[in-house]
Amino acid sequence: MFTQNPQTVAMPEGTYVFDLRTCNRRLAFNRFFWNMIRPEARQAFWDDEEAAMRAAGLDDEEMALVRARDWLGIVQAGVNFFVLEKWARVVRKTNLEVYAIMRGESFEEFMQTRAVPHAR
Amino acid sequence: MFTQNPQTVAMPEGTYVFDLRTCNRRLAFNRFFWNMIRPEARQAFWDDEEAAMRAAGLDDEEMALVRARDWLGIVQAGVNFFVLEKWARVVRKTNLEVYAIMRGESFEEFMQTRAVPHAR
Amino acid sequence: MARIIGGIGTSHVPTIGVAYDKGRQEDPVWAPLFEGYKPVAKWLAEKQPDVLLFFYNDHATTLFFDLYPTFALGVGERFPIADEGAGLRGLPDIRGDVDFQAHIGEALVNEEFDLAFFQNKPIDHGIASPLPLLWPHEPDWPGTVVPIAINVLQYPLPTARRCYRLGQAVRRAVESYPEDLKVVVVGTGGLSHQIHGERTGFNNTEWDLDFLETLRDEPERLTQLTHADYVRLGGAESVEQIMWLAMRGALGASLEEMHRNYYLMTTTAMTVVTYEERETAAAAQQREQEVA
Amino acid sequence: MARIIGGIGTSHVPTIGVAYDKGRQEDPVWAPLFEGYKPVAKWLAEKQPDVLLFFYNDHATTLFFDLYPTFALGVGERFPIADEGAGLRGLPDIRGDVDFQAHIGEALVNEEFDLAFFQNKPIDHGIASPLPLLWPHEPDWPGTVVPIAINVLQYPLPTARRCYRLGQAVRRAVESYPEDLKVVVVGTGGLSHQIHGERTGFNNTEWDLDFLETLRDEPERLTQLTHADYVRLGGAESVEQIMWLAMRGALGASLEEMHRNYYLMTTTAMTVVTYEERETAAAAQQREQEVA
Ligand SMILES: [Fe+3]
Ligand SMILES: [Fe+3]
Repeated sequence: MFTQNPQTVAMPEGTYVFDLRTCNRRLAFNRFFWNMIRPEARQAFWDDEEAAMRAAGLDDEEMALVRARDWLGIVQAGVNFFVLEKWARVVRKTNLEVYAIMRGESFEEFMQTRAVPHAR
Repeated sequence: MFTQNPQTVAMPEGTYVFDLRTCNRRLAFNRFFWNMIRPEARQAFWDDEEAAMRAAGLDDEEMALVRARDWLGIVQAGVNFFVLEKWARVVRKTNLEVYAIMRGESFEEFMQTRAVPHAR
Repeated sequence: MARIIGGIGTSHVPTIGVAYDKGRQEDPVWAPLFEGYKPVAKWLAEKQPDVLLFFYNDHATTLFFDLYPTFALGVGERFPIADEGAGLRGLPDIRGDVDFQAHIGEALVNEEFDLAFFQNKPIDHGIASPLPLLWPHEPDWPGTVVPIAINVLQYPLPTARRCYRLGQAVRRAVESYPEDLKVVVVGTGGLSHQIHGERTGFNNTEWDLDFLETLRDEPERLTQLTHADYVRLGGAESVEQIMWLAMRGALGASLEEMHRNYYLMTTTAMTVVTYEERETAAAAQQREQEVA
Repeated sequence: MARIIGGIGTSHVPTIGVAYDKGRQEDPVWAPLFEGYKPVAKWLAEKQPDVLLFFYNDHATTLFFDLYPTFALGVGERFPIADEGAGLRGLPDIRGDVDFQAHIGEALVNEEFDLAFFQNKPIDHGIASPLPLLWPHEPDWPGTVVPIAINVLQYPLPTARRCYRLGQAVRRAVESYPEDLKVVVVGTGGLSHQIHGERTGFNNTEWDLDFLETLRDEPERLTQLTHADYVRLGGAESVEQIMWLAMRGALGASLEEMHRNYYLMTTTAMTVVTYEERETAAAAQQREQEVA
């Protein structure tokens, strides 16, 4: 990569810039999660996860990340969180649960770091 | 309509401004023609014109314009020519033939007005 | 002539919508949030705006990255509320005024804002999360919405300065509409939060409060920050505060903050603020005194 | 540093593509068109640009009105050539350089151009009609394309001035790219034609030639015309000449017109022009003399 958007210089660690290059490289992977806004796509995933991934054209690495429910790995690979959270609904994870996983904490550990730990 | 885009003031006669309001009013009608870029939509139209129109949600006026092959009327109703020309391919009309019709001329009359009348 | 009668900044956390739909308004963990919106709803009920003009973002729901606009203005008489993966909510479609939307769009494009336009498409929690806390919806919403979606997801984002300028141009666009419409401008999103990567859970209340002061009194200073500055100060997803800057750009120089509620419950500093222009606030006070 | 080594203005009439595919290059009615492109193809073969940066329009093929951008920059390593209702053509996918495209996009957004971005989508006759007349394609295209689609279909269109400024900003964006790429900017569309309504068939050769002179020598004057002016002077669809203005904005003040072909056959004044910056043309001539 030859250039850098000056607006994104010095992003903090643990933050992943979703830019045009990332998007181009991972368009199918992002689309797979985005599709979950349609009931048919949710049903297809529930019916046959592997077939749904193949139909979406995921590569081997992407399929492995989905199988492993590797939320952080998926983000690091270049998926925008806002399509990922649609899939979280499909696999019955709340956002708070996904946040804990991305931080490498148990759900209870994570909630103890919050201002209102018993909030749900 | 309360306002007027100053860029479009004093458009010449026989010209139809396709703007946001027109588009909103005729979105389904425009989409019907736009769909003809897909082979399946072309086939569906060839198979059953009436069913294709109903599936696209056209209203009675729009269906009548299609049945009548009323090219000028379709434009006047608020269809952008660039989706209309996709349908021209489907009903095997060349653009030059459609131009003649919109001018209210026979094809030969129209071609006589051109710089190279025998061009095709 | 249409005119802007005030502004609102509000978070748009999707779980606000979930809690609303489940009727958790009195639940002790949620009450501090819902109570904080009551004065805003009351203010709107009194002011009776015809239009809420939203600077919001779509969260890759209606807009997918295969065609992603920097700014997108919605045109439609009705916008369904989107299914974001968990099914539909029981709210009526958002209402729109096509002629007013089209006028704003034409004015902005002629002022060299390169908008995309969407027609009749679903709107996600960027508007739908706070909307029922602002306006009643039975039997229907009391007014129409102009939705202006801003890209805060895929870099390059519009700069903070560009968003502020968009707001300034929106003010001119509103004021060039001949019908007497009362418009409240709304910026949604924020405040501090980060919800992806190892830095998830980042908050910064000090910065949030500093942002609110600066936004009210010296907004130009906030236009000098880069996106990385916003991310560093408030967390990656707090960059959506540039939508508050767009709202601020549509308001006058001197603002009265009529109401503020700030509630950091779990990961997002859920905030709502209402503004009136100081001249207007003073004039209103004077009118009240005269009546009394 | 990347740099712009010249510019091309060209019509993009879809029947050019049809005639090309049917091998009608020698057909007497088409030969005046195809002959006119030979010097352009030769010029490109000599100059060997790495990139053709197109200001073009999509004709409601890839972009439909449910989400319609003012400016849309394409990102992709490959763009298929679109099926516009008559099936596919036998041409290879257009090639792209994602990093260069992304750089141009970032630079433009940071300069307050509110682009939409599309990814890997088909490109229609706005580029595909003239492209095979400019570049060979066997076994593959010799370089990459940056496609910048401009709305010339749904009003409000970007103003002529905005398009010119887009071109100026594109020049700065190109010149801020560190890799040594040679870029030719291309504006497509026009010249005079109207192909809808009772006014279909309108042409105005006098205006076309006047436009070409003014574009070369005093382009700022053309930025003062409204869309209605373009429509009145050249026919409704000639408004796409604002894309030539974007190309012109990316070039220097003083231009040499290296080649021009103008052929009004039926309804569109099919035109192709190549430009070099005068300094460059002079420098090239001098170099040639030194070699001789
Ligand atoms: Fe958000
Ligand atoms: Fe065209």
